[in-house]
Amino acid sequence: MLITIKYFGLIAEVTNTEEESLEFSGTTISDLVNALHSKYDSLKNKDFQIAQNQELVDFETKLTGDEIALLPPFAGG
Amino acid sequence: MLITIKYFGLIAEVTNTEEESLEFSGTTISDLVNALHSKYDSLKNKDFQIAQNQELVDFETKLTGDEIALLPPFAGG
Amino acid sequence: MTNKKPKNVFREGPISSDFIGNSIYKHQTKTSIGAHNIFLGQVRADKIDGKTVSAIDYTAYEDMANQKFHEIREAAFEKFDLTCMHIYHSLGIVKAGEICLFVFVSSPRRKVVFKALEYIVEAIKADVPVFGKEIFEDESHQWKVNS
Amino acid sequence: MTNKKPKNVFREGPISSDFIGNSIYKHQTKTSIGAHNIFLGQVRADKIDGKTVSAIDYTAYEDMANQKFHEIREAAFEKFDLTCMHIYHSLGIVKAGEICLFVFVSSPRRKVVFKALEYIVEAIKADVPVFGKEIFEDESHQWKVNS
Repeated sequence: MLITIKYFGLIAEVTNTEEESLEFSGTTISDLVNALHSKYDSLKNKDFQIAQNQELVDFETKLTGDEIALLPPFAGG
Repeated sequence: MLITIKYFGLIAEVTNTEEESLEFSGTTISDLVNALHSKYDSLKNKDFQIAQNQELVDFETKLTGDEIALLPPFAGG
Repeated sequence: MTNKKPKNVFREGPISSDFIGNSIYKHQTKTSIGAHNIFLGQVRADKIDGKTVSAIDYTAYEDMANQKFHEIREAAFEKFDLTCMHIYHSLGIVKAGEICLFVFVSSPRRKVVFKALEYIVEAIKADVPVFGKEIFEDESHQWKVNS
Repeated sequence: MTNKKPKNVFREGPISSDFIGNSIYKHQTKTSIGAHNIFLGQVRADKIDGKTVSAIDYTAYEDMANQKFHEIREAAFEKFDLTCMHIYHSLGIVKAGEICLFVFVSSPRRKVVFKALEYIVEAIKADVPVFGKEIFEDESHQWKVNS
């Protein structure tokens, strides 16, 4: 499936883009993270959470094809 | 001794004055309160604290001749 | 930033929103501050036995009150890592909807401002000899008691 | 006074003291309110490894952030007896000394505003996807992490 991924803050610096679409055949968030670790080597040292359809999800969650976002530590306020 | 007494809020309404000086021969706050209860009958039903020299004192405290104040419940803010 | 002599906390009449905005503005040069917390007491148009409060007329045992405000201030600086603290209280007539108490604390970090502000406001309510005459629309009155 | 659709909490650039003063002013018609509590987040000129922060450049996952602000708002109205609540957060550049977060809660009585404000601010810090690039005077930067 075609997945849209958004990157924010420090993570967007690592990926050098704020958004991209990927054709992807995995089934879980974990599969996607592994693929992104391969694509962006220095992502491995970075702390981030994943949101799918604007809700934080854990790595076992099934990919639905909704919007995915990689979120570095929050710093509001 | 000559004692200056200040009255505030509801208490000043009862005494109909905000300040007076009394010649007084008692030795404790309690003695003074009794004298004031005699002078102002409706003071008996009122809730108040006593400050001597701007500090709250209990009824056993010795009168020093410093400024006395009768303070109804606080309502700051 | 503590000082030894009690300041006069009282202001005649209500505390305006402009005064509060300006007080916030003045803190923008203090770049060690990360968090401000402000409490405002506003006069409520309470309905009591069918009558509505239109204003509170505040009086105080001013010397003792300023001394108590000073002690609260010193205790708060002692307990909490505060950069600044300001307290203003109205005297005289403050109408329903107007502000009668303005407490402003600032610190490098947020956790301390919440604790400090609540401590200060509760101490003011409990320890400071201020008296409030609630004036109804028909000009009768009753004396306010803090709960 | 809850509403179902998320509002846009974000404002471009710093939140001015005039805006805050005006927001306070607007509440003076609400005469059931007895207590306001306001939290302001201000950008600190932190010194890190000898360099001083001159500004923070805020970005956010805006749709998710506004949804989270909305959930926080709904939860706070559920938990606490609040008359009103307002939240504003900056996006873009906010210089040291300027205000980046303004949270304003009001209630008939004071005890609830302290609890509500701390709850809301802590939830914002923990749950809302906002990111801050701390820009140093030499134009290098690092990414802020909430503590």
